[in-house]
Amino acid sequence: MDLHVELPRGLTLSNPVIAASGTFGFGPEYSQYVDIGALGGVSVKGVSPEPWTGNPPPRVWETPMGLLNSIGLQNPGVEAFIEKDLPFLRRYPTKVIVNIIGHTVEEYRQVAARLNHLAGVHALEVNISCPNIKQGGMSFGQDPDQAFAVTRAVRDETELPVMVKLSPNVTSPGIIAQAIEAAGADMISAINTVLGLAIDINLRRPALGGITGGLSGPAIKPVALRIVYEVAQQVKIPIIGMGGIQAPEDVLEFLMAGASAVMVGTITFQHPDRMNHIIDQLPEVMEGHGFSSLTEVIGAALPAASTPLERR
Amino acid sequence: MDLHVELPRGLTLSNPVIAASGTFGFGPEYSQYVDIGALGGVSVKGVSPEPWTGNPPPRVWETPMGLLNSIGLQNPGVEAFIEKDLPFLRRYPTKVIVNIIGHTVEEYRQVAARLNHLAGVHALEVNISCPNIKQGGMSFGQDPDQAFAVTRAVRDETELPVMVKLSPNVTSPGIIAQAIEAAGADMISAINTVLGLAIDINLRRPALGGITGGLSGPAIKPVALRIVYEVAQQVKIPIIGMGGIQAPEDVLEFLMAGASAVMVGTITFQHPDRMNHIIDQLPEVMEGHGFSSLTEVIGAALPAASTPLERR
Amino acid sequence: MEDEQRLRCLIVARTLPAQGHVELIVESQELSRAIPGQFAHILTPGMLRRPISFSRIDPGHGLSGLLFQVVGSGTKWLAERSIGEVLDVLGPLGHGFPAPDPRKPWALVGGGVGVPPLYAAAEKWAQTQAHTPEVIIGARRGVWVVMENDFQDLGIEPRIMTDDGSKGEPGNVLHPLSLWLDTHVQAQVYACGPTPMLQAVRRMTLGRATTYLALEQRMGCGIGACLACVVPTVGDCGMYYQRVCTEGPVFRAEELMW
Amino acid sequence: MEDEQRLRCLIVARTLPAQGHVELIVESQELSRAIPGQFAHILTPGMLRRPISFSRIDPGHGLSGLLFQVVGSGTKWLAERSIGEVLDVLGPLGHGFPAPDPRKPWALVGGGVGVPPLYAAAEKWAQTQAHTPEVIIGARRGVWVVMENDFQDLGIEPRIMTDDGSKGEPGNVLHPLSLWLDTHVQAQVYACGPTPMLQAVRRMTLGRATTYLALEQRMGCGIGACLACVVPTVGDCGMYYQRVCTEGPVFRAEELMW
Ligand SMILES: Cc1cc2nc3c(=O)[nH]c(=O)nc-3n(C[C@H](O)[C@H](O)[C@H](O)COP(=O)(O)OP(=O)(O)OC[C@H]3O[C@@H](n4cnc5c(N)ncnc54)[C@H](O)[C@@H]3O)c2cc1C
Ligand SMILES: Cc1cc2nc3c(=O)[nH]c(=O)nc-3n(C[C@H](O)[C@H](O)[C@H](O)COP(=O)(O)OP(=O)(O)OC[C@H]3O[C@@H](n4cnc5c(N)ncnc54)[C@H](O)[C@@H]3O)c2cc1C
Ligand SMILES: Cc1cc2nc3c(=O)[nH]c(=O)nc-3n(C[C@H](O)[C@H](O)[C@H](O)COP(=O)(O)O)c2cc1C
Ligand SMILES: Cc1cc2nc3c(=O)[nH]c(=O)nc-3n(C[C@H](O)[C@H](O)[C@H](O)COP(=O)(O)O)c2cc1C
Ligand code: FES
Ligand code: FES
Repeated sequence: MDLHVELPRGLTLSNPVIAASGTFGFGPEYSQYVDIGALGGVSVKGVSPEPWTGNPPPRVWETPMGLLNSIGLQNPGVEAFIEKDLPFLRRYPTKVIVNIIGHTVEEYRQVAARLNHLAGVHALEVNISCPNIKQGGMSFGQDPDQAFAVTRAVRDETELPVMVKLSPNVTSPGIIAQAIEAAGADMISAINTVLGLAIDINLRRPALGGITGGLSGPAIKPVALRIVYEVAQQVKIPIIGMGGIQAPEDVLEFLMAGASAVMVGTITFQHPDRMNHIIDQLPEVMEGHGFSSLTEVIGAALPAASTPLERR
Repeated sequence: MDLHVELPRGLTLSNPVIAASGTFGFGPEYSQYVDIGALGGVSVKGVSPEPWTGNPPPRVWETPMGLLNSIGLQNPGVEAFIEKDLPFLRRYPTKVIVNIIGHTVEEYRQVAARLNHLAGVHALEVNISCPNIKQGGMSFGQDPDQAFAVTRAVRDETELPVMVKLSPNVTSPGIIAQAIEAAGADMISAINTVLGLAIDINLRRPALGGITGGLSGPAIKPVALRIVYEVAQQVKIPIIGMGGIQAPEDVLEFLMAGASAVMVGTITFQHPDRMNHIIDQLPEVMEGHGFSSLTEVIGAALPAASTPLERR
Repeated sequence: MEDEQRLRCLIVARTLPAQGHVELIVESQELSRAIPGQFAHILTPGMLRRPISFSRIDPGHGLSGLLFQVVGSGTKWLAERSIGEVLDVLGPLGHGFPAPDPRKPWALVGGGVGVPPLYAAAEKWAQTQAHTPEVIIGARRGVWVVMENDFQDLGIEPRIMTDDGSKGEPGNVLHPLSLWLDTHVQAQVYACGPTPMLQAVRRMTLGRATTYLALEQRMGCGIGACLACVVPTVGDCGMYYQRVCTEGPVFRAEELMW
Repeated sequence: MEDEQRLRCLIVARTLPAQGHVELIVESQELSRAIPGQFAHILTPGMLRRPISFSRIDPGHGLSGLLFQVVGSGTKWLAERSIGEVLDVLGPLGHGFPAPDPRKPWALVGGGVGVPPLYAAAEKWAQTQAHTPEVIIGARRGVWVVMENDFQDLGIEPRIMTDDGSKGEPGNVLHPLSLWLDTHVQAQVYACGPTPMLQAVRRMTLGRATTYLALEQRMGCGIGACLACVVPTVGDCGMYYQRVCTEGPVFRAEELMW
């Protein structure tokens, strides 16, 4: 079965399964365990113009079917990424999506500009869940005006396909998504982690060094599906869905809810090769449910009024 | 160990474990399985001035360590509750909290007025997650002004202790909580269910008859703890924490995060007697962690600046 | 806790009645007092318990049967249980079938895993009946037909209908039911199976027979508290949702607004 | 997949080395090539794998040991595994201890379940040393002391310190370490145990010995991708977080900013 996915600006994936940002490092780390060339794409860990230190440990905490993390976007900066990791990734026949971050609109603009026209970079994913230092820590993704500003700044600096990543921690994700679409994004990726906290009852303090953290993993799948399903009816640009995917059946859920492709994060920690298995099993599972192409699946659970064709 | 909890307006619980609203019916249903008299309290299923039909089935769907529900607040109305169920509950030495709902501010006012001065009703819990028919379905709990209006209307009608239940589906729960406090609520209960959705891939449609539903169970515990921990630092009134509690250790997490008591919901479906077991085991688990009273536990994980004393 | 109704039931036998189907026989005095059509709410590793009807009920020996098809995580886990293990069960729950009128003709119409509660009914009441009951069993595939031998042991030859025609006659249960109704007045029909089948049985029998349908619905608590398991029924003022776990699983066909 | 490094390891032995502790011996050529201080990242039913150091390494027979204390859900599950079952393991992961300089005095300081990787080091390198290494074992309770016999079998008599004084001498590992340092120059210290103990060992030995510490930190991936498992270290321009799973678990004491 043909699993190709055609996305805006000529971004073509060999299949709809992309490694999510932050759980797959910059590429080399998992290369012993994962067939990178067989992935639809790889979204690397968020990169900023300058290196970021990240949050104090502990940085992860297990929760029921979930994972809290407060990495704090530690990264070596865009120059180190270009020198050290990009040449490695270029060797693989997969699409490289660079997840970009900044503390100000200007920083997003800088890193987007630096990555434009670089061989081996196929798309940008704008992570707007970073704390906005100008607005006292609230993230860019929690306010439609700021989401618009960041998206527009990146759009102005690049011809690459741009996807912007939604925060689930808002009253109305659709309003943020519409601002992102209006600002010229080609796609939306959804969702980033859900704000959470755990208490270490032995230490009598919050478990994470960063106090609160982001919840990921199967626990959040219903939240992610709700947002994909709603946003798919509120914007026309394609959606890359994620949150808790463990199996090909989960991929079908996201596609039926309106996503055109998916990303897989936390489960990779448990089963490094799970993404490859999902890709291998997808055709059989689709056939088992009576589908013969991805386009039949995409949006199949949306109300009749919003068919996938209208949305593209 | 003394497990009594003193809450505002003379509401004293024999222990901090309350049956959550909607998972315990109106009292009689679980009476064969649960020692109702041993519970700190019982919050009954939401009641409205008139009977509500509720949503089309299916109304529940299992998710990883979670449960999606879209009951749609089906209930026989406040008169049926008073006639049929209240006399039953009055027989038990537990505190009866009536969870109240309405489609308009006026409906909340009506049901609050009807329940004032009724023997056997010890407190009201205002569920502001109901769809606000005047505002096109967005819930009262998602807007601080509306949360204020509902709380004030109920406050005006009753001398009973009033707690208002926070929705987690907002950008800033603290702002809603402050509006509730300013309107005169005695307590806050947190959290209600997290908006979610599942797809039935066999039927190729959303799994729930009501399309979206509320996510509960262990999956949401980190979200609930985050909101309790944040809100505990933003309001001075006591908080009743809930979301995913399965064991006495979970109760400690909520208390350390700043809750003064807790509610237990979804796990009751699996283990009807779990609430009783939690209450029985709580003293031993507290001692095992070096505590000799509940006041030592409450707020133990909060930053030093906001001790429980300051908060009460 | 006036009455501890959460039971620990020992598994004393385990059989494979059809491809992908398992029957467990459990020991419990309380469960063996069940009425056919009632169900057990069984703890599995998922968030929710799983409702399974009783396939046979033997109060004399304190035994009852749970026959299920493996369709997902919970039934997979149940299928892996062995003799000597213990199940955590709430039950018997709900309202089962009423005893049939002994003088009137009686048909039992089961689809797939809807057959077990009908066998339990036949086992309990067939010998009270003036005439041998008509049993019509439907299944999608021949290899999924269950309890044929059990009916035969009661002296009843069930009529088997399969979608793929690989066993019995090709087709569904409706055609033989319709023929039977044509030749029987004051008929009583008990049916259990997939919702579309029950809806068709309801339409076909309305006004022609006294019909009881044992329904399935996604459940939360299983004991009436959560209002998850509802079906639309005829109320005093229009549609009114009733609970499958409490007012059901067995409803009279006329009650339903389907 | 240039090299499949996700291993299925057969459990070939299981012992109970102390109250609430289990040691599993697993069969795997790859794991048995581990360097002491490296770890196995083991699949358990939770969301994350569990990191456990190698307690012994026998490349000749392709065996290695995993000795752990039962502290939570994952170690409880591991403790319930039996001979003949198979573990899903990533490893060996991280950087282990360097070989000690044979001419210089060597002390191994372990607290609680920090002892196993030090035993693995002693097993591998003790016979290369000019002098018998000094082994100091600390535990909170006497019944939690592990691997004393194993060291004795190597001809080393470990010094045992327990908080409750119920075994060996009362007190912690710092006092005997301090005495030993007083009488040994150019000392090499290898330590593993709870963070407060390692911090104290670091402070005590800074400038007086070449010290390697094997650290613990909450992990996600275990292979360097997620940046969860960091510790603050001395960087070119101030503090710099390094990964316990990749640059560690073994760090030189001077590297850490603790
Ligand atoms: C009153 C009643 C009696 C039943 N009797 C039998 C029986 O005798 N034999 C038998 O094989 N099956 C019976 N069923 C259906 C049986 O409950 C489901 O097949 C079973 O719950 C599936 O669980 P699972 O974990 O394997 O599937 P999953 O799909 O993994 O289950 C996920 C969730 O959906 C629920 N669910 C899935 N299918 C159904 C269904 N058809 N009806 C209700 N809930 C469902 C599960 O209980 C669980 O909560 C009965 C259902 C009801 C309501
Ligand atoms: C490099 C390394 C080597 C280790 N070697 C050993 C060993 O040889 N023997 C031994 O008994 N223990 C060892 N530990 C500690 C061991 O990993 C934990 O005791 C174990 O993960 C606890 O899992 P649990 O599910 O039983 O506990 P839970 O508390 O239920 O675990 C919850 C989560 O916290 C993590 N966690 C809990 N305690 C620790 C800890 N101390 N360090 C890191 N993560 C933790 C778990 O991995 C899991 O992700 C080592 C840790 C590291 C980092
Ligand atoms: C440890 C960790 C680090 C993450 N880092 C990033 C990041 O740098 N940028 C980003 O956009 N998302 C990041 N995410 C979010 C994931 O890309 C993804 O949105 C989320 O984990 C939900 O998917 P999952 O449930 O499959 O993990 C991170 C997630 C985890 C668990
Ligand atoms: C089936 C179901 C019905 C519920 N009905 C109500 C309700 O009527 N009123 C209300 O305030 N909360 C209701 N809730 C929310 C619970 O009271 C509680 O806030 C939530 O389930 C989180 O707690 P838990 O994880 O322990 O279940 C309901 C929850 C469930 C699962
Ligand atoms: S399952 Fe809860 S009321 Fe029926
Ligand atoms: S655990 Fe992921 S980088 Fe170390």
